[in-house]
Amino acid sequence: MWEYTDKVMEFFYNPRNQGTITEKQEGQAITTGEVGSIACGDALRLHLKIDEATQIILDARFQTFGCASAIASSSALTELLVGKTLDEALSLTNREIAEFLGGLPEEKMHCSVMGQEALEAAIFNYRGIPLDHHEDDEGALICKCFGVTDARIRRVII
Amino acid sequence: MKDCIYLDNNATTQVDEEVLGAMLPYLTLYYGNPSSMHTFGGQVGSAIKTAREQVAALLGAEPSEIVFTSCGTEGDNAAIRAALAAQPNKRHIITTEVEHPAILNLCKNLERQGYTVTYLSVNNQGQLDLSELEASLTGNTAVVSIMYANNETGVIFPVEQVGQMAKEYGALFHVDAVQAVGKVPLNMAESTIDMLTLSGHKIHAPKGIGALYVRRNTRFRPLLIGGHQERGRRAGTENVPGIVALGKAAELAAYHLQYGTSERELRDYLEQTILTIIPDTVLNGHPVQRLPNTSNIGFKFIEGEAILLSLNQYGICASSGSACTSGSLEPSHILRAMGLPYSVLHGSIRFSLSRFTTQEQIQKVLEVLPGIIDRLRALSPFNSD
Amino acid sequence: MKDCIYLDNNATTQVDEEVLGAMLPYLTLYYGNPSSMHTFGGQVGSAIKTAREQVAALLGAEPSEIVFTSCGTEGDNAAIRAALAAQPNKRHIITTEVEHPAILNLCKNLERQGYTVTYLSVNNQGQLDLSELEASLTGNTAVVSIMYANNETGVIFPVEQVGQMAKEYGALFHVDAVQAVGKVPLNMAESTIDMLTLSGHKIHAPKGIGALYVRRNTRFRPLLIGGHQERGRRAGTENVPGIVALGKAAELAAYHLQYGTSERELRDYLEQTILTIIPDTVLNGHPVQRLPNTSNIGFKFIEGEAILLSLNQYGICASSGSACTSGSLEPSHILRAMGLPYSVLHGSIRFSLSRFTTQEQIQKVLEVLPGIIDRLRALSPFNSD
Ligand SMILES: Cc1ncc(COP(=O)(O)O)c(C=O)c1O
Ligand SMILES: Cc1ncc(COP(=O)(O)O)c(C=O)c1O
Ligand code: FES
Ligand code: FES
Repeated sequence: MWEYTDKVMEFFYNPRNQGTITEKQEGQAITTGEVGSIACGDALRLHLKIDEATQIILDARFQTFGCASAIASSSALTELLVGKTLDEALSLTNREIAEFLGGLPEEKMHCSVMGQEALEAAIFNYRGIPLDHHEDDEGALICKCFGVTDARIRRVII
Repeated sequence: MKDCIYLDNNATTQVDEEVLGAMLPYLTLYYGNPSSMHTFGGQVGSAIKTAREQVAALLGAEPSEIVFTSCGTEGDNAAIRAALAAQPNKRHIITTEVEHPAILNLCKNLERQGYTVTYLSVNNQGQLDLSELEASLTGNTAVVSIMYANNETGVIFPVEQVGQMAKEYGALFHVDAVQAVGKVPLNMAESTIDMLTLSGHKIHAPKGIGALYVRRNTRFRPLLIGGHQERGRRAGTENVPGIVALGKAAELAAYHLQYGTSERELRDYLEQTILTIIPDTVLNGHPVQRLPNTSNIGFKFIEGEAILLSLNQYGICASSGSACTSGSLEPSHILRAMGLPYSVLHGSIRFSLSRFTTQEQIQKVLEVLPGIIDRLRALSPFNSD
Repeated sequence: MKDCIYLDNNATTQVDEEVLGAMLPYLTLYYGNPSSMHTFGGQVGSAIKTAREQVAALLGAEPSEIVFTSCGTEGDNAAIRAALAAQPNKRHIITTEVEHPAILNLCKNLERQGYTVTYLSVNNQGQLDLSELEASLTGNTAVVSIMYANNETGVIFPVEQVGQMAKEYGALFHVDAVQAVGKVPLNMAESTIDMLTLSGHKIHAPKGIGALYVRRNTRFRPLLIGGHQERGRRAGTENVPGIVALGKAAELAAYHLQYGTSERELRDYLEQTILTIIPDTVLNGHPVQRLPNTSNIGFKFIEGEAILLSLNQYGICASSGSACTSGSLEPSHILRAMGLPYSVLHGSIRFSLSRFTTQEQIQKVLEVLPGIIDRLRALSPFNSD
């Protein structure tokens, strides 16, 4: 059995900021980042509303297909993002997402990686930077559904 | 946990109160070692004898054909190893892709030791293709090992047909009946099965006890070597309370098999209602060739663990995949072998009932499940289209 | 059987009431499968964790070094097989002539599979000759397996000296401590032992549970292959009630080891009195290097079974030889290995006490025993001189 913290459970049962963003005002931009697929068993679509002048994230919404910790991590991510500039957001690590939730079981750390990658994707989309697909990853697959390797996780966590 | 709604009986079952009553004296007063010479040991010996008869009766076997083990895994391991040890010149094993890890992982291990293993495939309803079996059998086949019924889908294999074919090629025939025993009638006296595994904790006996049926005159080599317990077929001081419990559990299982329980009706009601009122749901496994207590249902576009955890909030216990693989992150090897689409693979839940399951419990599940599925689908990026 | 005088605690022990109390909830309310994801399974998982810590504490080991098994025999078999599988190029085993059948019969079996086995001899007090060990060790020795204390005589081997020598030759070192655990203090943290076997039913836990200590970083291969239980070192659904019971039994054993019991005094009183008041009696085994609960006494000119049966008449349970060989008619292989004269070999009785043995019980034995011996000797043709 996974040992989830109360906060993970709370964010799973009552997730904040689920859904999409469709409406924006002048001077604002909406961008979306996606990772995963139904084949992997995990997928996250992250929507951000950005104030173009200040580069501050005004709103963040998520849609997640995945396990309880994936859902909780996505929701936690959106909570962490609002009010940050894009640069601040980019320095956010998956470890901070996990810490915000009071920790994740080791086997579930990769669920928070997904949030970080979706964020990267959303911001890169907004900035028009092509995405690095981490195709150079080596090492044993530890989460076949998501295709994250050992090496990659270590890189992200540390 | 009295008021927990336990629909995970293929993982393990509650100990029947009568079973507990039968075993308790052997945890207290009658603690003698059955191998001891004094009266104290002797009393215990006769309790084991009775239990052996009870287990034999459930299987339609002779008491001397029953070997007590510590679990289903031990039975499976012992059977395969015995079959190989008894026929050192044969180096080929046939099994299926959907076996329990107790067989699959053992076979993978044996491959590394130079054995060749054929893993028979299943179709999208979880059924074997007997012509594939026919094509795989050779004079070099030491043992054919298939499960009677699948732990995740409940799909039942055509055991006697498989046994018939195995015999034609002189192969030993082992059946992992851990999920079938107590749920379908068995009669070893008229079977092609040489060895059959069962596990106590799946039939309302406690964990830590099981049995292996070994047909009379089958050449056998013990997995555990030591003292002469179990007529030399399984060394180690006998788990007397466990054995007595398994005997009683077998007796009760035989009774309920004959006089019936409401398991099947409740299962059908649960299954039909879910498939009817919740959209994008599918039944996994053959609808008819199946255990009466098991229902494996795919909920498209959402993920199994999230469903389980939500059910758990209401005190409902079910599972995705088998208990021993649910710790891993991979989708069930069984559903994958059936070639199910990804949308189903990740969102499948097994409900497994027992004779203790009630109408009220099923009703409660049906009340909360649609809301859970709705909520998770609303969170899912794949549902908006 | 409450008023039976049970002096056969090396065969098996009664379940401590506290142990029963600890395990009962896991036979009733908490029946979940620890591998299951729902809360119901999780609760059970934490009970196993506690038990693992309790067993580790008794041994001075780390919890991660404890693997739960079904009995001592399984532990012994698993240890030897793991040692061989981990070092496929080494084909030599060293053990002793006085091991339990769980080691001896396994070794005989392995000889048939091409392994070479050295069986170290013992002197007439049941002790090893370390120079014989030294002479037997080679770089080809995969494992040295000796018992900590002998089940029939209680004689204790110089385990750490043996381990030191085994290490020098790069051999793995296994110790069958089934009889020693709970009777002598152990500290794996400062030991040369790589693997150590214990069995629950010898320390007031029920039958059907045991443990194998496996030192961290020891290369290990599971005997039972299947699911990922016990971190991949022993597949099969965990015997949760048994594990919880073993944990509690270990905790109690540690307590009694520290704060003492009257076992040793009672044993000494029984032994001294018998040797003093009954003529032609001898103590078998070294008088000092010995477990505190065991006394093996030879009554010359009469036969063991007749003594046992007479004792049984008074509700006194003792044994001749170990439980699992006493079904056979041969005199104990252990006493034979000690080279005892025939007059002693056939008339030796093992009295083995526990912390539940009372002064009154010992008194009762001492009251009836002289009469029994007299009567049998009067019947014996060897006594007329
Ligand atoms: C020294 C020794 N080793 C191993 C065993 C076997 O233990 P079990 O009966 O639990 O398999 C015993 C007791 O029977 C024993 O005394
Ligand atoms: C089909 C099947 N075989 C074998 C086993 C293994 O049984 P046990 O857990 O008692 O070792 C199980 C259950 O876990 C099973 O479902
Ligand atoms: S995202 Fe949680 S298991 Fe893969
Ligand atoms: S005379 Fe009875 S055992 Fe030999």
